[in-house]
Amino acid sequence: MNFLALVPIAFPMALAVGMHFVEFKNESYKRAYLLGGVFLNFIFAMMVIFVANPEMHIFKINDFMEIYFKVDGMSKLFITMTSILWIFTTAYSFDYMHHEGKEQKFFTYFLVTYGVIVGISLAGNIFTFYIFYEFLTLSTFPLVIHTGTKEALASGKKYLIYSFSGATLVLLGMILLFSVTGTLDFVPGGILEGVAINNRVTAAYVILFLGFSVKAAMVPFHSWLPAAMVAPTPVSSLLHAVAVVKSGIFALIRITFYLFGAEAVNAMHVRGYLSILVALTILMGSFVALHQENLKKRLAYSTISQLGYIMLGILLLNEDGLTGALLHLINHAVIKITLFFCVGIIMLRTGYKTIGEIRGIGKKMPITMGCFSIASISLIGIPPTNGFVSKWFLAMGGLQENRAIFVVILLVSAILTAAYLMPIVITAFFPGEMGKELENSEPPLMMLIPVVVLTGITVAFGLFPNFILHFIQGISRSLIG
Amino acid sequence: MGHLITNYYETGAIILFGVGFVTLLAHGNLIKKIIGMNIMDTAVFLFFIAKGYISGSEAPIIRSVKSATGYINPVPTALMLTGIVVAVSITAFALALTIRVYEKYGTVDLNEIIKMGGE
Amino acid sequence: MENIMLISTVLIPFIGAAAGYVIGRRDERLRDILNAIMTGAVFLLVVLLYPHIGGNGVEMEIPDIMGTGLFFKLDAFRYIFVFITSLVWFLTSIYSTQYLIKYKKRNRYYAFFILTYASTMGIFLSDHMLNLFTFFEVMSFTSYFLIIHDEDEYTRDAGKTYLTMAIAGGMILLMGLFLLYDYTGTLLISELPDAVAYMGPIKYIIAVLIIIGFGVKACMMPLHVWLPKSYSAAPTPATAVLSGILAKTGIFGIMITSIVIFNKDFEISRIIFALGLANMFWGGFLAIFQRNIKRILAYSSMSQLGYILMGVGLIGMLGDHNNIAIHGTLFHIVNHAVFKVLLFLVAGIIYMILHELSLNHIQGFGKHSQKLKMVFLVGVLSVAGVPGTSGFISKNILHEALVEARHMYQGPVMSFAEIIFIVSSSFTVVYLSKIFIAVFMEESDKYWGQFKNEIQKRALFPLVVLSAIAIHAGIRPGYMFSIMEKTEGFLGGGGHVPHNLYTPEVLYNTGIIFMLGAVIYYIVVRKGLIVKTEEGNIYRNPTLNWPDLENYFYKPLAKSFYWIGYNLFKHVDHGLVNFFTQIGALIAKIGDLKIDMGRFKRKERNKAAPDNAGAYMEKSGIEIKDIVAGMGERTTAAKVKENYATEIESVGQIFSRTQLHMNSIIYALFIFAIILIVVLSYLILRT
Amino acid sequence: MYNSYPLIIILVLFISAFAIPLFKSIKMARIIGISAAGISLVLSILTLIGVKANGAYYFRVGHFDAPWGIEFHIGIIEGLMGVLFMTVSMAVLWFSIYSIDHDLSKKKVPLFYTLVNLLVGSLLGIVFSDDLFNCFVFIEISSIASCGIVVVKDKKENIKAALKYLILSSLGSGLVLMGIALVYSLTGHLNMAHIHEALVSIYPEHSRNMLIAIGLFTVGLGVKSAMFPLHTWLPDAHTYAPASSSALLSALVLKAYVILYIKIIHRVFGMSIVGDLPVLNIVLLLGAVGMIAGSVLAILQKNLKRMVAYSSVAQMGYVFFGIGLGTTMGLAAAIFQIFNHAFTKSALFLSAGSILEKTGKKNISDLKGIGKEMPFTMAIFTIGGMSLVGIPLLSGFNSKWNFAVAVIEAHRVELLAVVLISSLLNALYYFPVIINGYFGEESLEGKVYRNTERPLKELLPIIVLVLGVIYFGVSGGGLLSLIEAGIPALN
Repeated sequence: MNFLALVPIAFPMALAVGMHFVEFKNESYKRAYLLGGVFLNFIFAMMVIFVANPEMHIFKINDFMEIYFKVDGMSKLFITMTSILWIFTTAYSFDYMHHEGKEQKFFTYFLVTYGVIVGISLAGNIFTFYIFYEFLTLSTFPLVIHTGTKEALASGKKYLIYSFSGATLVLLGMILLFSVTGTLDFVPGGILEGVAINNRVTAAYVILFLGFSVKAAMVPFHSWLPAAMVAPTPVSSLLHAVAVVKSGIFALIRITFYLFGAEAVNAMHVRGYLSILVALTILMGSFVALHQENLKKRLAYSTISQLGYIMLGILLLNEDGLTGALLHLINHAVIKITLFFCVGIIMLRTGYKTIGEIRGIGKKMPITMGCFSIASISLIGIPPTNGFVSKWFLAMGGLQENRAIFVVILLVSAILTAAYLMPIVITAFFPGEMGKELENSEPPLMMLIPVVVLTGITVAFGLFPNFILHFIQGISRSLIG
Repeated sequence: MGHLITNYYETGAIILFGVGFVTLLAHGNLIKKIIGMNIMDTAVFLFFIAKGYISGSEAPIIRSVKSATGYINPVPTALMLTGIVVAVSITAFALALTIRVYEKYGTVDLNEIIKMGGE
Repeated sequence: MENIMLISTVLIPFIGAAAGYVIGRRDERLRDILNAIMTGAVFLLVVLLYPHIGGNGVEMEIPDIMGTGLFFKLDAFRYIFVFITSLVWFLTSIYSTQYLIKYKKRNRYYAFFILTYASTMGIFLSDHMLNLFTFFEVMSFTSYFLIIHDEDEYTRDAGKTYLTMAIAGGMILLMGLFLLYDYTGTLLISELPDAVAYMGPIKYIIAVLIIIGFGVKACMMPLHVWLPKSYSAAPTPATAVLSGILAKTGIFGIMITSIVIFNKDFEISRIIFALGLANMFWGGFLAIFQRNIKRILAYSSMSQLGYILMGVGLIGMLGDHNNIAIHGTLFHIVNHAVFKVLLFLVAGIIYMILHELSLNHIQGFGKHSQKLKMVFLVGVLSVAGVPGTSGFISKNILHEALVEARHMYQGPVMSFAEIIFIVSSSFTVVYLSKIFIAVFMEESDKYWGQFKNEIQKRALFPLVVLSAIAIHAGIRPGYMFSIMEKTEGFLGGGGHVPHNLYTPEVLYNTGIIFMLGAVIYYIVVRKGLIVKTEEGNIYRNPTLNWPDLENYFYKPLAKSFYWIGYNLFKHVDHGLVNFFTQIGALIAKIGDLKIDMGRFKRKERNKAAPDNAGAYMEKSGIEIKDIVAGMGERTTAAKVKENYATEIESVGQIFSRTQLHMNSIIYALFIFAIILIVVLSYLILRT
Repeated sequence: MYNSYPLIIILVLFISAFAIPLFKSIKMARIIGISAAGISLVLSILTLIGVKANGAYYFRVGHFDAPWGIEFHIGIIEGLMGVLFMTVSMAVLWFSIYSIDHDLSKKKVPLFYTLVNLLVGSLLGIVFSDDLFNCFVFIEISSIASCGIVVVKDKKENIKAALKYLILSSLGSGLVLMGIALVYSLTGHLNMAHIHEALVSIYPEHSRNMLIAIGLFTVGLGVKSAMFPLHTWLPDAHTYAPASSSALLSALVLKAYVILYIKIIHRVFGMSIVGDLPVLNIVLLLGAVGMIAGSVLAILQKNLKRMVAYSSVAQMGYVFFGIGLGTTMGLAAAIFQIFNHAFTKSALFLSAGSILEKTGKKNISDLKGIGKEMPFTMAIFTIGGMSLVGIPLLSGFNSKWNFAVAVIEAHRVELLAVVLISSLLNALYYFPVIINGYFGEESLEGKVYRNTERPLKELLPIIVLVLGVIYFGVSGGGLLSLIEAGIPALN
């Protein structure tokens, strides 16, 4: 069953090829094809998780280059998260993209990206990871420039430049690491056993960290993310709140805990410098988000800030910190995708893009804006939503490291989060005298259901986090001490 | 300095090479450039053959049986024959191209050609 | 059974809020009835739970909720809060049905009104700080919807202030909880006192953070800025619960923190005591100047909360003799809820009829409506502390506690505190007289009792109930004391409590307060604030122009924080991009740099120009007519020469020309030669 | 059995070359040219198999033994080069069947095939021969032939480019000859193995002479294989030549001289001498500078083929970089890069040439939306470009990886930056073409899907090359270990 891992990777790509060449007679056939395909792949992915051999050596080019898949806790977590969100996004995209146009192209690359993401989550060594990481850039690029305007192309260019610069750094780091260890497999606790922590190892870590942090939108490598918001909303939501940036985060977790190991990283004395960057990321994202008029841009900067939380959790190198980071990885994905979906609905139904324009929209779209409000509250970190749970663990992690300053940063950022999200809710629901009469109301059911279900998840994870929490704590316990 | 005079073949070859190279560099006229090239080639031939020359020996044409030491080294000479052939063919090719250049551009002066826009 | 009853007190409102919303979309009447029945049922449940509160009370735990589980506990201490909450909510729900008839979006209002109820109950029942915090935050958000209900500029502004402070306070509280958990490893209120006992000085930081967090809700100075705005912005039933109950959540939190968790730490108590005094004085002082009736009541609330805070402080300061402070504080908590709700509801009735709250407009309104006058009078007297009302009891117990503290800690500070207490109490008399005299005593041509019929029984019923409680508790405080005695175990009280307050000494004190109040009323209000005009008396409010904390401190602070942050991080945001753009711009600039090529070539040109004038003419773009025009003065060649002498080329052009040249055979050969020479000389020189 | 195949290959190619003009018809020219190449391909594969099994060997050409007569030295590297050269030239010849008519007048087509066979034969001669002077002769033949395949297209740019190429390359061969003369004067030998023995014994007295000789070889062969600042002839020649010629020129011609250079460094002088001299530093420096500068110059280009040509400069920089490291791994990486570049660049030139041929547009800015018109050609170009950018699973990535490993093994970690910056720069000029080609939406308007696309059959040769690119990407380890096995035989 060695090749089972390839099924959920290859199947979406095969679907994409089908999507590219087949002309569907009927809109509903296409929907059935896509939704069925994505769902089927979700089942395949689950099969790989639960049935397949946990280690799958596909083929080996040389010592360094080996295609190797592995199923472990992290991959289970990531693959489940992305697969479920993918289903929602697919459902959401139908109506949205119908309006946006060029559906065929969109769904083709959308499916390819799905396969690539599954590959990323299953990769068993950093080389395999790197391959899919590069493919991720390439497969999402057409989605970023989907509208084909000058602005979109410029953003796409920015995206490519940043991504490839990052990937180049990653390659450099990989080479350096390989020159020390001779292996690049992901092993819990790291592969540095018996290797002295010298400058080269440190350099390898820093370079790998910086390289992957480009996708994770760390300051100063973040500016592709707001620019990429010109993409259609499903793309922004799934790719730039979930898949792409999260794969960067996922990579950071992989390198920190599976290549170098917490102990080694701790011994390197570079965490301080990296956490300065991360702290800057958190604060910068929040402050600049305050200044954005465009809703999607605001959310983009918010993403930057929230990703900073996760990176902080990783850098804390303790159990609670990592638990918080992993929880936030999932929670932020759910929350942010909800927010983006809501904004997308607004853009679709009214064409409004800025805060000034959406005055009073809550009256016409109470469900959408209600979900937006709940997701906002969750992002701020107000209980009983999932955002609070992850923040709790992050803060605990920060305090365990005796870094109360991080906790203060978290809370200041939370206040700022409130400052940039609540005005949206307030203007939407309480327009005051200047409310306009809007004609459009709630979107089609196909778009609304994902939003509502995701909001439900937001609250459910906040109220009953234990199921997922125990799983995550299991992972972090196995990685740290 | 003494070496320069004792090894006057080599010195001559180097001087010739220099002359050829300067001709090649300094003149815009294609024909002159080709002449420069030829001079350089000649310098190399001179150098090579001089390396095979043993002072006081004869050309390796066997008229009477002598010990091999009586003759100069025949290999360089033979090689240079080949070299000359090659050089000539290159020159011929270059000249042919020059003619085509003249047909297309109406001049063989490279400076003029540059002024025409080069491309 | 008790457990189910306990959880029901929270769950029923939560479900009821949703059910009410759904039903309310169809039938508003049905929803109103449902709300009344539901709040009534909860009240009934609370009453039925009374027998179980003895000893440790009722405890229950639901695991897994929010990761830690849900811990509820109902003991005598909590019962006081829970009881008053369920009572007030029941009454205001009934009241709301009439008050809100003319309002829009009633459905939303009720949903959030009941949600706030549920979360408030949750706060008072929680036995785990995390649960408490959760309900606290939920309450902050749901009550926001109540404040902003009118959606006009004023309420939006008030709502903004409220929300900002609530979130910021919540985050500070959270920070405190983080630290607390980090140092103790538990957040169960019942386990915390033991865990905290061995903590170092860090506990003061934690306590300050937590108390700030709760202090926002308890409108502790200087965090009170949201209070006057929000109270006057919200619809009256909402204001009533905000003032009567929601402020108590803050008090509850502070009490739990300072008394239970930190075990009556002296330093913390002292701070709370001082802040209580400040609140008491400043709230009363500002209340005197207001002319909006809701605003007066709002500042009055601030002042009364000051009494309570002072009491909380005294509980910690009195050590073994603190029973007196416990009784006073808890009694005042109940009292304040009763009479302040009563007063607000009356104010609401006035607003309901006139849509006006300013004393200048409603002067004399109540002269002829006797029922209203009566209930309002009960409220006023109770707040002022006239013997025979509940306010008299609670205030004087507090005063006794203060006296006790003065005995315990001799010194000018405590004497000063007592003076402030007395002055503040007289302020209470002043501002209440101001309202009562203005609304119910003054003559007015506009009002002759024409609105009598607009006041319905539904609205009046709660008022009557509340005033009955106020008087009953004043005359027979015994059953109140009996509940409070049960809290002594939880709060760790001790010492004697004087149950009979109708002593000459106390009455003498009360007399002084009223005398002082009358004097101040006469001097300040009558002489200072009232301007007599032809149309009657007009009240002035000089405080409108006074610098206030919000506009002169918090807002500039927040703005500068934002401004600095944004301007700092703006550069971080674009740093990398700007860096490269600047480089690009620099290169472009160099490319555009104009260089006078003529200068380098002049010599050559001078020779060439006359011959090739035509060719150059073409290049330098000189029109023939220019030349013709210039003919008379100079020769063509000379002009061309001059023109050509300043031939200007940009670096970019030079660069592209160079590139073209580099591509030519000549340059290729030169490069070849240079490389040859460099390589050979390098090789030879290096060895 | 296989011993004589290298000679037979060269003879077959030469004889076929001169046989072609005897027949006037284009068809015959094609049949002869391609069948000769086919035979050579088979023979070279057989040679490689033999060498792999039995190790390197010397083959005596004519009747005299080594010091006097000419010998071929065939090791694994030479065998591999033989296969590489024949495969690429086979693919190019195959492609030329469909495309060369477009560029050339009918008369010139047979001439083209003559020149190609002559060129490939002489290049293989350079690779195989163990005799320096013999190499020189082959160099001159290849110079003329390669100028010939540029100028075979009768445009004035071609003539100028060819002239430039001719002058510079004959200068280069002049220097090589001078170097040979110096070496000969020192040792009295022309056979590489013998020269080496003699040089080792006289090295201490004559180190300066050797320095000059090696400097002359470096510059002379540097010109011919477009070492960075000496590349000036390359862009013109590669840009204006017909697509097939460009592919051959960049894929093979440059490589043969590099192989000769490697042989001179390793076989003639030997690392024991070269290691003492600072010459490899120069090669390393120029290689590194070339990697960056070539890419930067490529970014500045507007013409597609010219851009690809400048990219060759950068890619040759890698090769010199590998040689300059002076380690076995560096050399192996350089040779691997020769393979990578030969396949990739020929695919790129052929696809770029197809685009130029079918649309007549040579500027990148005009090529927006070409991905719709010519999806398959563009796909091939994309794969080629991505290989050079260093996307994993394509040969370019492996090549870069090898360089990185070599750099680390040589303890010059700082040079990693050069490798990576260069690959990043590659991305900067290949991606815009690809992006504009596929996603330049506004210019996709009015384009008809596949309206100018070549039939798939005509693209087959390029697809073969691209498959090579992918093959070396996916299983590059085998080739690399083969190369590593062959390197000891060079010394």
